[in-house]
Amino acid sequence: MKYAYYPGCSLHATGLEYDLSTRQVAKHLGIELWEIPDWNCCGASAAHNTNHTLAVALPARNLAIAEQEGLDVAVPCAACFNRMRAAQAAARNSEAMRQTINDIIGMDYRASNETCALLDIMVNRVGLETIAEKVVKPLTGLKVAAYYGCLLVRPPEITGFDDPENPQSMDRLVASLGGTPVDWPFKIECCGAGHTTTRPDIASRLLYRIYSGAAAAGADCLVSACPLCFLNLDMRQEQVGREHNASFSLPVFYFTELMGLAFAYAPKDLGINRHFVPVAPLLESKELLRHPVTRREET
Amino acid sequence: MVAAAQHPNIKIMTYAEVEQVEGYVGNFEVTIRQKARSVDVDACTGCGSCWEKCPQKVTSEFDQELAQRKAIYTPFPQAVPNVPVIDRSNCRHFTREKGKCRVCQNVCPAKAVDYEQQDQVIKEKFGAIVMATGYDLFPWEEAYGEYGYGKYPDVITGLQFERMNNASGPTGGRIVRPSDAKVPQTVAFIKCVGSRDEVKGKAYCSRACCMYTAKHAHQVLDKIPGSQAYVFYMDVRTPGKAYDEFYQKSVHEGAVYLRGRVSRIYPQGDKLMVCGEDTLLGRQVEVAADLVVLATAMIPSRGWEQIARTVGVATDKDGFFQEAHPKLRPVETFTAGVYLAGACQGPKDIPDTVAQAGAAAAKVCSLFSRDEMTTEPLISEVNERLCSGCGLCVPVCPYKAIELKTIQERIPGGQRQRQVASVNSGLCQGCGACNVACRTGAVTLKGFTDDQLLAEVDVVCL
Amino acid sequence: MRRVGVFICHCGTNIAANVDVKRVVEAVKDYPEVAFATDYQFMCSLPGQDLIKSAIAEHHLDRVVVASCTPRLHEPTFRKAVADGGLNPYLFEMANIREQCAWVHAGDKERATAKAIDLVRMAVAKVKKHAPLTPSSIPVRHRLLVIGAGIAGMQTALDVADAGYEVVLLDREPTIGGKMVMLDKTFPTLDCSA
Amino acid sequence: MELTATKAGAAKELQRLEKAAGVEVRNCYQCGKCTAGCPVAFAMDYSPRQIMRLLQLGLYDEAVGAHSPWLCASCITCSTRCPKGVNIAGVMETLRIEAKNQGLVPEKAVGLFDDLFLQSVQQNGRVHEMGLILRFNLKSGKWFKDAAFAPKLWRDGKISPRAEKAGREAVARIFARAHSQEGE
Repeated sequence: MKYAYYPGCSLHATGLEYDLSTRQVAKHLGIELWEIPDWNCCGASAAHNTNHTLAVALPARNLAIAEQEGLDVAVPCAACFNRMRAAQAAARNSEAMRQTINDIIGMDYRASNETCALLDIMVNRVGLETIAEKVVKPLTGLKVAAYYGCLLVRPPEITGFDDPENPQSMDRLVASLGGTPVDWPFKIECCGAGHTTTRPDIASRLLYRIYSGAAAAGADCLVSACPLCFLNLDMRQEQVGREHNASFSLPVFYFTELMGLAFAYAPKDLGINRHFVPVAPLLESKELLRHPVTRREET
Repeated sequence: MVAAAQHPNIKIMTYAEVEQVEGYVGNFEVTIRQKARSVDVDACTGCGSCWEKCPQKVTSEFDQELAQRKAIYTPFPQAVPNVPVIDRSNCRHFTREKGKCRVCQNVCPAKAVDYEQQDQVIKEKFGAIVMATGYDLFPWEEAYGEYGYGKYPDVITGLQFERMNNASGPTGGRIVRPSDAKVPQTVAFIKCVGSRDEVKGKAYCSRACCMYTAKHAHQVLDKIPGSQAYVFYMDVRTPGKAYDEFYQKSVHEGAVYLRGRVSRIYPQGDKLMVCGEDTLLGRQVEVAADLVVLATAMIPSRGWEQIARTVGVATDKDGFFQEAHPKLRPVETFTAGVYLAGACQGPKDIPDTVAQAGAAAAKVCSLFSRDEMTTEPLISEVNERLCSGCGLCVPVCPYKAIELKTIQERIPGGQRQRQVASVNSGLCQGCGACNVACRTGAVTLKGFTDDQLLAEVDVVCL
Repeated sequence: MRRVGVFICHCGTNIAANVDVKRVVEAVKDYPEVAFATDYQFMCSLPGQDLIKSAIAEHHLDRVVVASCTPRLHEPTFRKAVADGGLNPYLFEMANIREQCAWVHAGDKERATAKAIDLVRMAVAKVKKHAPLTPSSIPVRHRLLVIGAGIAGMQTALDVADAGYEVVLLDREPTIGGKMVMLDKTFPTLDCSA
Repeated sequence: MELTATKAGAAKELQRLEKAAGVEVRNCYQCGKCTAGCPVAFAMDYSPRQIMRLLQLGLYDEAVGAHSPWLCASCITCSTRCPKGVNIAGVMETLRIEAKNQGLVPEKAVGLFDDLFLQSVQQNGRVHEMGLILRFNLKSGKWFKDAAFAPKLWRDGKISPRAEKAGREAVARIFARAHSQEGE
């Protein structure tokens, strides 16, 4: 299994641990990730609010490069995934639009390859059975609130792989890792990541609802498939708690990190030690760190 | 119901389905399958010992899944006829270790239980047929994820709410939450679920919901002291005699009407949060409800496609049976002798249904008032000399009016038999489809012959 | 040699506002085998029908064309008028110059009129080829099948049964009553449903 | 009075918006489901439903000048749940672009962020997160916003003073051509 890999800007910066854990688990599952050389920013989230053509052309260039290699594209970031799927749909739905895109990027993009969310690839292409077989340290007793946010599932005609109102991919993945997904009502509510810099007051209110919802559902932690949501959920937890006279301690994970833990990689090799909300106490209390079958990175 | 059961001119056939309809107006021959009840109707006294003792519990369709029935059952106490049936797909006698369980047979004092009973297929003749197949509810659980896809037990349909209010229903007429049997203090009603929703449901208005929701709100306020009823609506449509007054009465009793479609329902503690907008105020609202009642769209009764095909009635884009003219012939169909009554023609409330049923009855009586009826002469005829007997016209006829018949023909040196098309003048509606299909020009439509049509063409083209 | 009578209807202003009715009359008056042509405000009215009947007698017409609305509305009316005038009712043809001209081409009187003239000429050409037709009759069995025994089916069955006819009331469920008997009180009177 | 006058003048703009956003504003029947589920409606001057209403009445200028399009989180809940299939998120997006083209930026911070974000992409081919935030803080006058997070991010290697650069020429070309395209 080989994919063109589009990490996107965040995975090379604030979403470092997503990149790290993605590469670890992909290798572990025998998936070859060919990072698109020279990839450019997909424009999320400013381009589509500024210029419609720019918003499809920026991601299309990356897709065109992958297409030349005959590869489907694996996209971990939900925002990048959404913009790239939108570009792919634009090119497929209108020949005129495809021509426009090609004129702008100076390449012949035919949209013959498929753009997939990394989560989709894991759950539906690799398959949960295969993943479950690789689990050596099941996440027993870990109650996880799967947080999907907006761009992984909406609009459904663009994103396509899961239900827009009650998505299940991550819940099922968590279950196949031995963890316990909790049913909670805020899994698709916006976390306001787009507003955290410009209108922190808005983001704070949205985050508060999500934290309270997860806590009320008895979750030990949150799991995310988006570096923007992740940073927002992880970095601002203490601050939002303060603003709302509450206190939250909900570690946030990337789903790839949970996979890596279940495959017995050391937290450090997955980047889990770099989170804002400390993770160690939870993992220790669930005895998920004790058994030293821990795998070291092989290279 | 009792009146119909006791009328000397009415013969009731329950647990029966129409399998085939042949013939034409005044002369239908209908094949009916009388499904095996597994109970001898004449012997049964309706005492009820069988279902009392039956060990197999099944979710009750009649109680809208709010209660259970047995595998041998009458749907409700006043059922007509008061004779149980065995639901063979759930009965232990039929499903497990074949023949072992015989509880009902053993306890029946009248020896009426008959496991060997078979379906009976009978043919009967009729002069007219009235379609009154009714409606079902839109399967909201499949479409509305934002309302929980049916996973919250305290989000129910209006029909479930009716069952709860009914004195012979699963709660004996008490309004309670299905999840914990507690009496709800705050009940939210959501209208237009599946109705007026092109994306997830149906574009049409289901017409009866505004009124029954007003009634439901009244029932909540009437039965539960200190309760609150919130009604989320898009428009209140009460254009009937004494209808708007009825709605206003609910408002005066304290029902709070909020104009806006609900975006989402989610659980918080043991409440259901109902998120809407009061569009009149322009403000988001959240109601913490104990029970949510959805006014789900009316859709054609399950199996509508099959019965429409069997009887030969046209359907509209939503599967409702098509009337011959929306204004001038509202209870007739395109098939002579077949009439429509009730919600099978379109969503309707009870007063409208009764009115339409009366209209259908009048049409039937007017047909039956004569011993013979004249038929329109503008129908197809076959020139047997030109007909090759290819049969192409048979399947294209939407009224099943053409069949092949064998004729004797004299040819040089003797006689021969061959097949030709034959038009049944009782069935033919003069639509002309056969004319178009006929390769040899043997079929013509009287009043629209090739000669006549070409004369028209010549005038404008030559 | 036929003798065709042509009658052009104004339908109040429904047709006349968008079709020059007088011009249509003028155009078809001298058409071969047209023996009589006129216009009238409401052909379907009683005086309108009388006009047809008297013209048949006066001008010895053997075919009639009415140019007015859709045949779904008034074809039976005019057939009856033709029959009352002494002709076989099928020696009649209708041209629909309301729906097909006045309404769809509203605002373009010139072309609507031209099209109306064409439609009337076509009807005349066709009616000349018409042959007398006679209806036949079929027996009627006085027995009704009602499929579905909910409120609609029960009510129909009762009404027809009360009129003295035999009715079979059929339902696929084990009982009659349909959805109706599931309900509690019914609006607007709040009486019970069973 | 006001309605008739505005409506006539706005027909062309409205058509352009409908085409760009792929909607027909008349399809909206004002049920409010968009607003009911909108996570940021509480902060808006006109709710999503009211924005649609302004457009239906031809009050185009009022819609373009509203804060709402700038506060829209692009979460697409409205479009996903709209019973009439109206792409309300697309309307918001298009209004924001239109407003920008007219030099209207009622939410200065949001406009500034968009600009700086795209500048960063245009210059480097990729977004330089640290540079973006620093510049944003400088220009918006909130110098120390989120500064408390910086040391840890730095220690974890998540921010770097050096911008990653890639495909700069290609991206520069895309920007140039896309702008000329939309300018037409």
